Amino acid sequence: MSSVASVHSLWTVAAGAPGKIPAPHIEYTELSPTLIVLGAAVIGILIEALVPRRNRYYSQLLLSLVALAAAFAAVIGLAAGGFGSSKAHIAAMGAIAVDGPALFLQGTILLVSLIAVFTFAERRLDPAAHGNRVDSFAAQPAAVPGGPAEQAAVKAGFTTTEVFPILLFAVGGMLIFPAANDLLTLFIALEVFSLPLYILCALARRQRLLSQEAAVKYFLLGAFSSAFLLFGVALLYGYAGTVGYAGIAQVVSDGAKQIDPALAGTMGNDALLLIGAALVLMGLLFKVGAVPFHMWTPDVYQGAPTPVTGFMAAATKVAAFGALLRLLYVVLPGMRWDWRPVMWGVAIITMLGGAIVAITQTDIKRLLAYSSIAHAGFILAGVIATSEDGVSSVLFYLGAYSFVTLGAFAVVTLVRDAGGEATTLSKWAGLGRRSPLVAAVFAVFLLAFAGIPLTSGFAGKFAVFKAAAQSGAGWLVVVGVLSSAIAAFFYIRVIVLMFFNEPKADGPTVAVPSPLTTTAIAIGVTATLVLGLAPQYFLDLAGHAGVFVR
Amino acid sequence: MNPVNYLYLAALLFTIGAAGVLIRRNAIVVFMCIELMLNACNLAFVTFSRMHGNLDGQIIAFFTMVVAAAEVVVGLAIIVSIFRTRHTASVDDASLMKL
Amino acid sequence: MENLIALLVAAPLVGAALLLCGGKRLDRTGHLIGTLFSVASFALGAALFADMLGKGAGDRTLHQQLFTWIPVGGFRADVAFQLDQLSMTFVLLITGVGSLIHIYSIGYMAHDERRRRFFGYLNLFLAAMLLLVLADNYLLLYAGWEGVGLASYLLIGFWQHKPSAATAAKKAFLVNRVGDMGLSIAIMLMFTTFGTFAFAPVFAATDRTGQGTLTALGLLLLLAACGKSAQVPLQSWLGDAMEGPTPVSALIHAATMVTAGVYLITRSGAIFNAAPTAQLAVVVVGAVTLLFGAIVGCAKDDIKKALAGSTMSQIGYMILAAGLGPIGYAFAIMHLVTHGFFKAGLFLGAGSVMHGMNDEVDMRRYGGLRKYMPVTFVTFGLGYLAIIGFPGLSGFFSKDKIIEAAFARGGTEGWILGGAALLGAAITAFYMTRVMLMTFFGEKRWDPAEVHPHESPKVMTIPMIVLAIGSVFAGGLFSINEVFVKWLEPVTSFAHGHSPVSATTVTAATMVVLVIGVGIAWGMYGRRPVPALAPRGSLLTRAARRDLLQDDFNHVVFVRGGEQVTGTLVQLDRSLVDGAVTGTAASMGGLSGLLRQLQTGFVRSYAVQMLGGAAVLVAATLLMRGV
Amino acid sequence: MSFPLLTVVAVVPAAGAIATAALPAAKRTAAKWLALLFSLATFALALVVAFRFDPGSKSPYQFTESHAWISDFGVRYELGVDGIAVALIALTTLLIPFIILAGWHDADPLEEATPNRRWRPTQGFFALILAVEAMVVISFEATDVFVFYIFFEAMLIPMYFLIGGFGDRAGGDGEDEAASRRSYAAVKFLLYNLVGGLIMLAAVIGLYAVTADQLGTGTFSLQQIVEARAAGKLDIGTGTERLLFLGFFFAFAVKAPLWPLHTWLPNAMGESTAPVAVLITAVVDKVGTFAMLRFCLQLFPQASSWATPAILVLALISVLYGALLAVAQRDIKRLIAYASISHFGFIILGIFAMTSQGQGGATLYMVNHGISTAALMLVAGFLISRRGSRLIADYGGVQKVAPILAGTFLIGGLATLSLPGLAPFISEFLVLVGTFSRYPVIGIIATLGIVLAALYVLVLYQRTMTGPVKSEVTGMPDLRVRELVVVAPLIALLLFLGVYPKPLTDLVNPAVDHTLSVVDKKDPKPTVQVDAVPGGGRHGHAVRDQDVEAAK
Repeated sequence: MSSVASVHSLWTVAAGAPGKIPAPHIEYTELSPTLIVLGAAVIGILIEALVPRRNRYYSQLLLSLVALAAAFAAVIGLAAGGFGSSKAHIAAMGAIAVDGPALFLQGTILLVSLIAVFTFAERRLDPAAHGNRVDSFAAQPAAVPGGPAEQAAVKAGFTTTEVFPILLFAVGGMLIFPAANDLLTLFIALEVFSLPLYILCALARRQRLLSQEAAVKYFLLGAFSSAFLLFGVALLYGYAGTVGYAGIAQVVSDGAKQIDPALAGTMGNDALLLIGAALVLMGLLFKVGAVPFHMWTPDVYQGAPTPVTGFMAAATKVAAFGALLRLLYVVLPGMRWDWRPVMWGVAIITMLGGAIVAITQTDIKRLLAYSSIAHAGFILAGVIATSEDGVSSVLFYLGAYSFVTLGAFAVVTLVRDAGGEATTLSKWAGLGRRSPLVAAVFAVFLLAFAGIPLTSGFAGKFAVFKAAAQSGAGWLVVVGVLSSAIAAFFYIRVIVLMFFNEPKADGPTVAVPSPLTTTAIAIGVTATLVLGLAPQYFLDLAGHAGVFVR
Repeated sequence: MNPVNYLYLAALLFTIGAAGVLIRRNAIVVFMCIELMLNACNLAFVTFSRMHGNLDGQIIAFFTMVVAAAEVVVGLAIIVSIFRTRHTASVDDASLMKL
Repeated sequence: MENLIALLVAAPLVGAALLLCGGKRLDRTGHLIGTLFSVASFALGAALFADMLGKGAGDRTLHQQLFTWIPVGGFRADVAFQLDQLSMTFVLLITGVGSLIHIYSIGYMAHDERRRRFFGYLNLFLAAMLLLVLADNYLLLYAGWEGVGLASYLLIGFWQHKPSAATAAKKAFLVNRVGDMGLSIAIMLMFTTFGTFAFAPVFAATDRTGQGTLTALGLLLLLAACGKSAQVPLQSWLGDAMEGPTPVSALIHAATMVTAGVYLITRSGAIFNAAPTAQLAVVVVGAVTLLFGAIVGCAKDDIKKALAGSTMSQIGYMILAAGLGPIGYAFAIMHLVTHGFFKAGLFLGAGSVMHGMNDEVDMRRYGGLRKYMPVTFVTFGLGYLAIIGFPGLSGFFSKDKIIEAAFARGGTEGWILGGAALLGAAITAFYMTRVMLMTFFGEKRWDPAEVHPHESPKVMTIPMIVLAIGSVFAGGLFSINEVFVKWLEPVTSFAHGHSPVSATTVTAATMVVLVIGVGIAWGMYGRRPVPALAPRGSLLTRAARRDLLQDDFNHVVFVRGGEQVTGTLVQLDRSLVDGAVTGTAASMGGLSGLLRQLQTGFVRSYAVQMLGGAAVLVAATLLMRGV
Repeated sequence: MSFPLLTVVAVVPAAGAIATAALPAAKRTAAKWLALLFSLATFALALVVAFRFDPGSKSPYQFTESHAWISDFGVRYELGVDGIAVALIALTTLLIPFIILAGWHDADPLEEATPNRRWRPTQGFFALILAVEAMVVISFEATDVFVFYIFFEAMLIPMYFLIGGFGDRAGGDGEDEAASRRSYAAVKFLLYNLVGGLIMLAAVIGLYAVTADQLGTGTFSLQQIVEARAAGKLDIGTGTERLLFLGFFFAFAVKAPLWPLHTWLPNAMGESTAPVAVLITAVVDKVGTFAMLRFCLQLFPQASSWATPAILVLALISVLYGALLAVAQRDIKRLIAYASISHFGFIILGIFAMTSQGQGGATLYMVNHGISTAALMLVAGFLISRRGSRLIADYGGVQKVAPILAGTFLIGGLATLSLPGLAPFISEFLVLVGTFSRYPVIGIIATLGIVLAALYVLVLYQRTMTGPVKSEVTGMPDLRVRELVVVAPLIALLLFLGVYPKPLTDLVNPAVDHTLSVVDKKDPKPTVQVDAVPGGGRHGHAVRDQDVEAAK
């Protein structure tokens, strides 16, 4: 978001010597990942507009895959080019940071999105309608569910290929989010990836009522929270007189600089800082789904089309935590002693709350939603460490977690009955007997969630807790350990259900997926096991990416 | 006139908006309340911008408007589609998923 | 020569292994194999005995070190044997009587389809018993100690299909285990005190050891002895043990195993000599038991149970003697040996009677059997005379000496103990006469139609005859210028007691009480006919029939009480220990159900909670700064 | 670098597990033989380790391997065995083949219940057993706390499936009922141990934090930590050390199990098939007691001695409590389970008595209890499989119809009540002596355990084997060849180790001495000095040994 700074400078310059206007300077290479994705998104829209319907699916799929792959390659290139460490710097006139954490998170997001595209594109699971394959998105989202319009759309074999560009836009926003280096960029990025998600949530082919409800809930609450975030931004701006991270950080650490006497007189400007910070934090905590801002998570996860849920659960968390880290480490280190205890509290109630409520869930998607809340708590424990170890452990955890999540939701798409996906837990009884392989894979994911050794979940959990313990948060670790014991209970419940209960007569069948979903799941399992058995390489990656540029 | 008053006004508007979100049932109205909150933020931005004597706040206000507009697009789309399905815009009716 | 000691144990052990693992193919020859190995062991014992006699009294002790059994840190137990006069006496008794009873069993168990296993168990018993008496340290002794316990368990319960037999076997093992506790704790105490539990060093160190430790050791050993030798208060198992086949009762529960306690105390003489308190406890136990057993013996109508009571009482004599210290040890062992002869003889006789009477054991269903089984009558009679201490027979010498020694303890104690011993002698005379009369004299109380009393086969009578001979002459031989005492002296050390009453007086007194006892018995069972059904009898009689209510006590206190305890514990385990955990789980579930309610599904309530959260967040942040 | 023997010992069964699991559904018998083959190969390797192991050597751990693994966590893949580990590895690898043989038919699928061709319970059963073996072996070998922890925890998963997935056909009240009870037992097992493990995880992380704080780089290497402590470089604060100790001990106490954390064991052993029950109590639980000896004591000596009194009391309670509850059981397997609880009480007693007899005895106890319980439980399993009931009351007079079965059962029982001449006697007596020599009262009370043991064993034998023959029991076949092959060697081993345990003690003693030296404890000296007596001379010299001991 160059313009703020540029215009600002324009104004100051104007006040001084009139004359030459310096053109804003943009480092296109450093920003290439984002630019590629957004560009591809735009092209995707054009495809929707210009390419005949029957070709759209493949061209969109191809485009998205290529774009994401290219973006990922760009990230790798940048990292290899040392932008993650030595050459890390602020780009786009202070709007975007190009540094280790940013690149690592962007890389993760891109990989996750790549896999998500696979699940988006899956067209073998639903029985073919009128002879043409269908994916998990509504044929004609605008049409009334079950209405004549929809019938016609289905008959005509329409498919919502718009999901791909929409997805790409969301990804674009997510790429900027953790890299945003001023509050405005943060806000814009937030909206850029939220709005597409709202739409995606509404597109489910089956159970459209739930889908639409999820969308409206997500939208209203999301907008509500972003309003708070924006107000927080306003207050911080008022406090520091700038929205640039560096600027605010400087003011925070050096204490108040000269400020409008009226302002100073009326309210202690620290209040501006504290309230502002709290509100911005709230905005981000909403996105990571931390208690008490988690209410949307179960409903949205349940209602949204499962591929979207998987994408959200994985990518959104990564992006949001990235932004949270940057905010806390770059902007607010000066007031660490104010926010750390608060975050302690949030982390604890998030871990416990998520785990406890999950015990009595009866829908697999809601269960995973609550588990994701609990995991948010674990990650927060790492965030609080406020050490380089903390950063890298969080980065690692995010990487590990996102793959497990994607895989798990991908498996959920496979278990179906007449009404589409059979997400009611009781229907999963005896799955292990029906199709041991799928059940076993899902069990692996569950064990990873539970943090059983030899899975990525354990490595991540260990890394995070280790960082926390070293930063003196020993009791936080104990709480974390206890809540993961509680959490273990419901993961095990699912395993018991799948393996030790007799299959029901009218139980769901396991659809045979196309290579797309299979690849997605396979990647998930591989990542889970590799990160569990030999995490060192990735820990190193995260470790080197542990430093924020200021 | 003391610019701080504008801040108070902004805070007031923001609170009204938030209250509205909590109180009103009609999705459209709820949505409007959110817009109101955003505008309150804008007011705050502009005021601060004036106090600090730099333009950032005012620029941000423009961005906020754009975002708000975008939100309207998406939001209305969702709300309308729900309305067409359920023939009601009450947010309380959309409560199939709970517990 | 000492390298042969191990073979004494090995021979019957091999026999047992052969018979128990051999399987059906040995069913037909099993009994012969068993007998062979036991006789071999006896022969070896005799050879060693001869060799020992060839040596001077000083260097008769032989040692054989096989291998180190348990080497852990400072703890070191060896499998090593020590054969001295004391063990030698036992070796001869065990293998001798053992062999005789093997032979007897050939006839007695002829028709039992599990005969092979029976002989296997007998051999196993011999091995364990020999291990017990040959061990040169307490731990190895303990191994033998438990070994005989096992053998007795197996043999008492040999007829397992009879629940009573199985129960009796279990009871015997359990009561013995209580005693074993004493022995094992004693060993631990020795280890912590001396750093070893081998006889020689421990005994050598007693003079440097505190009185308390020694007393504790003594009492613990006494507890063990009570268990194995059926002394009060652990005597309750012996009566039930009669469920086993009669040869077993003869060998294990009369001649050998039950005397292990006496062996233990005599062997540990060094400890007891240094611990007067413990000794006092020993003599008390002995005196009480000898009366207790005698009284019980008077009331029983089951011939074997009557004999069991007598065994108890006779061992009481031995324990009493052993408790008297150097003045008693030798006599204790002497009585032990003679008792081995006549009691074994009596049991075999009883077995022979039962054999002829379709395994009837109730003496009230006997009577006038002397005509039908003369050999049994004669041998049994000789045994009878021996046990009541008829002048000239074994019992006369051995028991007399013990009574003397009891008086010789001196002081009131002396009088009390001596008196008890005399009283015991009288009662012994009474109940043995009772048995004799009820069995062989009087009119027949059995139905000739179904019972055809007959003499037992040679293979059974010959051992009885041999034992009878033993019970007639052994005592006399031993007493010829105190040969037996001199033989044991190097091991047990001997001191002449100075009795306040002269030996002749004691003998006379014994004779008197003997006559009285016999007289009363004759009066009650000789002159008038014996009722075929037991009369209700006096309170004492009824109590005596029930082992003086000792079992009832055990039942109420230990069995019922134990059931109570375990029952409550089971409840606790379920409700408290397990409940605590399941409770936590349940409460978690409840909490979860509660928190779920927050998820109402209404956007606006979510918004409210978010707003609340935001407020809290802001407030907290402000609080941190104290603004 | 030398040949990674220890790794191989663990890898072979793991490979076996994969190979077995890979076999198609039809190849059931092949799977069994394959599993057996691999387990035997593992045993052979374990023997190689046992024989190449040099008890005399100075270094506490042998065949050591050390490779970088997760340097960020300060984790190295460090293996090494001392005498104790060797003994336990030998035990484990010895028992597995018998377990597999005994469970030969336990996992044959019921005909009607084969929903699809991918469902291969038999392959799964044996694969899981081998997987457990691999993990147990590794955790015996690990000298890196983290490595140990990982397998200590991971082991739960295959065990969990073994317990919950396979049970006796003994369905008195229907297969569904049995299944639900099974899964309850499995979940209980997993949750108990998982909670224990997670609490330990907190302690593990704490340990890392401490080492990282004081040694600069965090480490989990047992030897490194012990050395650093000895050199005074590492000084965990008293409070911290106690907390960490408790964290570790809790996990091991659950696994062991120690009263009052024992209630999962009766369910688990009761519901699972006999071989799996043996796997639980004879193999997996040993990891807990082993870990107390290797990690609790060596990592936190001060805290260990601080906690000793409390732990001894708990152990004592376990001894008596387990025995008393065993007396009251109506279910054969549950009875054996409670008996095991009592025995584990003895083991823990021995470990924390902190004497060479106690700890040596405890180690022997682990081995002997493994063998004796295996013998008893497997025979019980054979019995149950014949009658299809676990209730003691359903049997009676078996001795008459199946004498060999009854005989072996009796021998197993006698071993359980630790009769002299059978291996368990030695270990139990050593534990008692070791305890007595430092805590006489506890030693004496614990001795009550031997009476109670006699009680529950003999009652069990009397009710099932003796008395008049029950009608359901008539025509019950005696032990088959396969079953005899399973039981006979175990009994032979019991006898051999009961008479000549020296090979085992020689293996164990140095390790125990090392542990004691780390904990810095000495055996109490005898109060009365015994001089060498002719005939008893060697005992005098034994006492001198002890002085040397004490001088250490």
